[in-house]
Amino acid sequence: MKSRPARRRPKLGMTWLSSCGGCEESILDLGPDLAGILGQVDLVYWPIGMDGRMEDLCKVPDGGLDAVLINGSVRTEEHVETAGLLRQKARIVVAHGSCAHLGGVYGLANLFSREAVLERSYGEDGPRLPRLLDRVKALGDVVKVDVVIPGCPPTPDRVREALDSLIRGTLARGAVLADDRALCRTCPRGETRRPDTRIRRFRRVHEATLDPDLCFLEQGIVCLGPVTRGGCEARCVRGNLPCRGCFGPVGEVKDQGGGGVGFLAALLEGASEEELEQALDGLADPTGLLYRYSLPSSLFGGRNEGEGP
Amino acid sequence: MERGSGATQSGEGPAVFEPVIVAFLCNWCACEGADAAGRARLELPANVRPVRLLCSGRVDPQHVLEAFACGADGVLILGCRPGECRYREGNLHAMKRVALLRRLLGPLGVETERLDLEWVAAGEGKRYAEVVTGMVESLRALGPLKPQSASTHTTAKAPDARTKVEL
Amino acid sequence: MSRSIRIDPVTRLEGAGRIEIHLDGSGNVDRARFQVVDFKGFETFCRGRAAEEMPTLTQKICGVCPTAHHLASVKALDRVFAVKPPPAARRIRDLAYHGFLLEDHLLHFLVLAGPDFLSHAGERSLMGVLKGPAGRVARRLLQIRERVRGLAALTSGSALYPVFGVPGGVTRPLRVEDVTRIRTVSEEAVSGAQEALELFHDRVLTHPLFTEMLEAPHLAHRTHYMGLVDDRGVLSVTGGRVRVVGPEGVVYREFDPEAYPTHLEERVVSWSYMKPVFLKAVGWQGYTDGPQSGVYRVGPLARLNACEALSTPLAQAEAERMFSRLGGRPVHQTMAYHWARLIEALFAAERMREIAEEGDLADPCVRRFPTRSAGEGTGVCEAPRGTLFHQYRVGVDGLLEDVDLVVATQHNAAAVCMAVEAEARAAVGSQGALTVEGANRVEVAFRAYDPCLACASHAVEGVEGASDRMRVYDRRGDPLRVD
Amino acid sequence: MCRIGVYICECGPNIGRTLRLPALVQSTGNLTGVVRVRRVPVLCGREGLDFLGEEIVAQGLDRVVVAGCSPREHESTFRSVLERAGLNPYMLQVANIREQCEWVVRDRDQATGLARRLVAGAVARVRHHEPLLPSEIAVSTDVVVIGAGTAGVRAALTLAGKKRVVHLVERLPCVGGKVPLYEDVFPGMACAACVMDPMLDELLHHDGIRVHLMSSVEELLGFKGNFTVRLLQSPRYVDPEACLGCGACVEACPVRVPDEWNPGLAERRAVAVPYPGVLPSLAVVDPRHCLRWQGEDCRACEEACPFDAVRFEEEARVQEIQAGAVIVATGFDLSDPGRFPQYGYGRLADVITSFELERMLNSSGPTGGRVLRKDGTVPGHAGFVLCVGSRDPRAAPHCSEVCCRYTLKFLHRILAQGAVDRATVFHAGLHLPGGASQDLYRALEGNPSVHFVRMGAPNSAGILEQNGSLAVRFPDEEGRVRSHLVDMAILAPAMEGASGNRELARILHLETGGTGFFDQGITLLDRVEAGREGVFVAGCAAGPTDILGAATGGQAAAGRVLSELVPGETLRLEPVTAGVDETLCSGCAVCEGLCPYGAIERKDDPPRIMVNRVLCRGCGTCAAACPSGAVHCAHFSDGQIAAEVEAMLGREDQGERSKEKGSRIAG
Repeated sequence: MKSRPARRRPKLGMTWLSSCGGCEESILDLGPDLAGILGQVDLVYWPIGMDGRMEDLCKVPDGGLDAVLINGSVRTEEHVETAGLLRQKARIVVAHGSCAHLGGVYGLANLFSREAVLERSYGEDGPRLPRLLDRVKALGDVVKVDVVIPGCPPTPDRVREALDSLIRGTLARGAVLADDRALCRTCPRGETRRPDTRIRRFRRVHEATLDPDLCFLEQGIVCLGPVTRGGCEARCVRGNLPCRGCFGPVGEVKDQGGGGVGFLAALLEGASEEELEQALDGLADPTGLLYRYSLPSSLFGGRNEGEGP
Repeated sequence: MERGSGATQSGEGPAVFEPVIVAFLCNWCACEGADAAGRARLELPANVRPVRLLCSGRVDPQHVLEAFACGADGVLILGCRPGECRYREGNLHAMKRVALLRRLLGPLGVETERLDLEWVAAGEGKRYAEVVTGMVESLRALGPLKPQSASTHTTAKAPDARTKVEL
Repeated sequence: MSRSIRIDPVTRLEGAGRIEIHLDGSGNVDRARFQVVDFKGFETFCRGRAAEEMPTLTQKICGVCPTAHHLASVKALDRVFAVKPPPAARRIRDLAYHGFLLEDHLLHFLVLAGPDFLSHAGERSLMGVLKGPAGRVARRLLQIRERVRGLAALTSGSALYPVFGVPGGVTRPLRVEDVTRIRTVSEEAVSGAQEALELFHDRVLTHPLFTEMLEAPHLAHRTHYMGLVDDRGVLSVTGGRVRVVGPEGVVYREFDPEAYPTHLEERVVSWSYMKPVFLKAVGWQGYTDGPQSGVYRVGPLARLNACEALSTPLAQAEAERMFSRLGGRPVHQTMAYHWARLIEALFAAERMREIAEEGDLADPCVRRFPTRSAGEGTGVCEAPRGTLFHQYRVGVDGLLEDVDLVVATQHNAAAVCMAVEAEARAAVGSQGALTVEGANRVEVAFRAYDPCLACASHAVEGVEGASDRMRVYDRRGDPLRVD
Repeated sequence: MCRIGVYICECGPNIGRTLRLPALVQSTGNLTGVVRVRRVPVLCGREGLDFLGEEIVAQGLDRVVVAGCSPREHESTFRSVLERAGLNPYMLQVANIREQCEWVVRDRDQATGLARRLVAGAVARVRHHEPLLPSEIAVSTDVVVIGAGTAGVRAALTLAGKKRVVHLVERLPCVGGKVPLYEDVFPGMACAACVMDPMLDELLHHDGIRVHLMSSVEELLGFKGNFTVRLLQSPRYVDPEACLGCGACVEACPVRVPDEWNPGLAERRAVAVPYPGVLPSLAVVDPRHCLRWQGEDCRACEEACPFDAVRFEEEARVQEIQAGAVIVATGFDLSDPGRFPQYGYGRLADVITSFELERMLNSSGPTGGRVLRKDGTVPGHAGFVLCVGSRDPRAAPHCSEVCCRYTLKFLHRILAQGAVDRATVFHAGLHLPGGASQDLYRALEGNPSVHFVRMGAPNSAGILEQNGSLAVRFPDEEGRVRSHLVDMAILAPAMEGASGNRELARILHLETGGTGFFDQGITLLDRVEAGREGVFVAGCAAGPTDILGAATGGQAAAGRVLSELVPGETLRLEPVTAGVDETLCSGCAVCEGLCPYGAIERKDDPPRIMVNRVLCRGCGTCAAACPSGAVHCAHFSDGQIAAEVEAMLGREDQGERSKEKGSRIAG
């Protein structure tokens, strides 16, 4: 991309796999700027915003798209095919949003087995309904991903950054368009965190008075800020709810749940198993909480044994 | 015994499931305890893969997850007895992590018995032998770790409850 | 030889869907189906999750209407934990919700459906709208939408992702200076909604395709209609009772939201991951309309048909205008959804303006605390696309034991299929082929409903816990006996 | 690309009986990066070590795996070989196939299988090893001496004599400890002031010695050569530059409280010059009693001071000192005989302690050197009760060393000045080491006014009031209870560690024994070892000793410091420590609360943490808890551990994966 002539309008595709549409909103929320940005690209494929069919996409030569933004997790065989097709067509594949990046919220379905009944209800008899995979996957599990825009959904500014650098020809492979460091670094409450605080029993959001100025961990409420990449503008914290981890883990942390256990355990008060169990009783559903957005890409929860090719 | 979860012929009897256990050993106590077991020529199962660390407090939850992800059927963390940690409280931090990790792993289908934390002092070769043998036995009874188990919240219905739908 | 034509993906709607048109041996349309080809499984994987996380978890069902799920969820939790939010919290929720309703309707008008009628020649997209004759107004409407979404940062944390609902209230009060801004933006919103309606009258109501489809008999379905009303029978989008009116406009049923499982029934179909819903007492008669069919509709037009009036003067006047133009209440023409949607946008803007003046918006008391730790609860609201139900059962550990969700697109699913099939017959004709324009006409037919497929794919059908209100049907739509 | 050599030691006859070594050699040769596998009969012998060194060079190895005995036996030996062969010593990994395989697994196939995994783990791990260099750090040769008694002062002067900067920290407002309060000292009956004053004078005027009075150590951070000592100095409320110790303020003060310097004997004012002849001679305000702190607006002393030296506005001061070593010389306290009610101390008027007698005998003391009963009369018969608490396993198990000798000193003094007519010493065996003590004893032997009476056991006497006199009762050696009447009883209480020792031990991370002395590090050949590198103990802080012993201890501790911390020399730090990748750290400070050594510090703006490598011991608890993966642990990195685990589980081919950053993208 580096030596690309500046004037040519880059060819762009944007689409969704198993998605909620929030990532599309993150594009539409560019608001009045949207027109200007879209005016500088050659938008080839964007189901939510323009006409265009799969067959049109198939006609694009391989590598004919400069970039494609794919949001949503990979849930069906058709998603695998679509992702593969787009990978073929695009020079740069951007995982847009938590689902494509980490597997996303729908990955919590991986806590449950896909039962045969589903297969029977929707399987071979039905008119070509795409077959569900055994488990939800992240985009990176099925195709090579070049750039990540984290977030559920990403902030419009991050999308703008991606599109701007595409237009300028500076969208670099390997980029993660968010902060390099955890949310605490930019959290408005970061300075209220004290290192020696210990939690005797975690408190749940609906039981607790929520001090709008004090670090949630200081209030005994689980906040995933320490184990989550910053760059979200601390939306949840500013809304007075704790971080739930949608930007995914930082840098070298492979597993958000494991990283979460590491720091939450450090905050626990208690010198005996009984005391620790008591402290943890206030921590509802740690698995669903720590892997809220990243179960499919986690070390153990994401492993794919027993799955067909 | 070569690869992860497998079964070997034990003598002439039926195939016995041989679990593979990753054991994280504190350099100052459990490692020495394991050596003491060796010096005493105690008999130990070959199922344990020891990893030497300076302190049980070094065990990152991700190391445990990595071990399970790579096919370990069990993970054992062995540290100094409470109050005897060379680094004061590393063993206590290990205990906290294990308590929370067990809760994290439960819904992923990892039974509590598959992750254990025990104290073994430097001279306690016999205790080391008992701990690892005990874990091997309990995992033999439990069987191999399944990749994913249905959550306890799933009340599975018989698959033939709905055989046809509108076409 | 039968064969089928596929429109894949359908565009300018929320979520992944496609249309399968089956042709018989002679090339005529045998059947057309609107398929939801994605699947999420919320009803399953929410089990075992912490109850208080539901408002921010279930809103991931839909990124276009997260606020609707957030509100339905938090209202369900109010019931679960038996706590009534203080007045200021209720006002903040209402304010956020009406703002959301307005901007969501504007989105549909400008980005999804609008391009069919407002575009610069051939380029059916937002870009085409902006380049076209309506460009100036569209730009202004985009700006207003932006400002209304900006308000969400004050009321609900973020429009992309509301983070303000907790059982018993909201996470934080409004500041006095916020209230001033809310008033200003509300005024702009009212005038914006009026401009949108003017544009609709000028450009859409006069558009030949629109006019043709509005008047096409095959796109007028005499179905039941459902919507939420208050105790005076006036439209109430954030709560109230569920009213169903028959094709003649007579009230057929009115019930409390938590009773919805008694009145509505989900069907499982093999060709879609969506479960269509019908009126249980009327029964399933297939994809057909009339008083004997359990097919009913929800959403803007259904709401106007179901309620007796709108509480705000400008919107009420515009509603009367629509009814008089289209032959009186209830209006059955599918394309009238567009009109009703903009009337509702005006209503939402007016309500914002009213709420901004009601009581003390900056009252710091915005939370009450749970009075019990477990229980059951139903939350309901009128999502932009129709009535949304969240029903939870929470165990003593505060974790979800059972989750049931019924979303707008499920209610409308049968009607959407009817519209798609009817328009497909018209578009395919006897040539057995579908042109690009023809395909778009089929899409125009369903876009009227603004279906949200992200929402519709929330359930893991039949994986487990199939409730007794779920039935299995054979090809004719008869319930199957399970041995 | 790595070039790994794997050396399988047969350990003489020890390895290979169960293990099938040929199979192990074969499978090892297939491992990624392995270019050489050799069996060696005895690798740790001279020949083996030479062979290993030659191999490294000849084969151009960059990493070595030794499969053999426990790394605790020879890891350091092999590291030296690597170093001599030009490799970094940390490019070694030892697979323990002896204690943890050969010796414990009976089945040959199983043992061989396990050994393969152990070696595969070691090979995978060593691929991720990085060269580590011990760092050399500059050291401070300044010394903090805690306690300005005999031992502390001698230590300070010794150190200062070799141009070391000494910070002498004393919690009292004066220097010298207890000796200046005495009249004379055994064994030569030298005048205490004459002995001490010149030394204290030198101390107070020495350029190299900073005396911090009314100060205590609040925190000790760091390591030998690099301590940071935080001092808290309480306010004197008197300007030492202006005050001459004239006592005008004392006269003016309206408050009277018991005088700690003369317990049971005198009162003092709320502003006081501690005792006559005190050094430095300065007044000090006692805020616990001064009316100003009781809410009254008294300015009597301020108004009386001819030099305007009173400073009510003074505040406590915190000071941080960098030092290379710390000498603990906190001395002793006499235990409270009130703990043993049978002695009647505190209840019977004329039962006093040896320290009270010292003060009475002091010619500038409260009685001007006269021995008086509480009613003001002169006692005819004085009884000295030894071993009050000492040598009793239920109280102080130790012998307090000096009681017998100072009792002889008292006898000489009171008889010489005719203070009493008669004296009886109740003892359980006299402890009189050295020739001078024996001379003292012999000089008293024929004196008819002095009686030595032997008790059956230490700490076994009791005192009752009997007709206006005191009856000292005790079982004799035959177990018969005996009773002697005296007019005044002087108790010799056990010495115990100074009252602040336990708190100081916590701050210094030392341990104290049961009687509060810092005696836990002492060995047969070392009486100044405190149990922590760079910290030494001197004088009575290490246990009871006499003045000479205290002075010697101070000099000994100073000698150790002088030999261990030499200006211009550096200190070698082990490289296995934690470090922070600042590009990843969010400053969440989770790690900070975990470090047992205070090695982690949070910095603001931008928020981030720093690891002090001097304090860090490499345990890795911080790295395990870091939610950003920003804390790295040298030689125990996540990548190294993951590679070892994966390879041990049969996935060595994925070892490289753990090296990648952000493996979810561009994988």
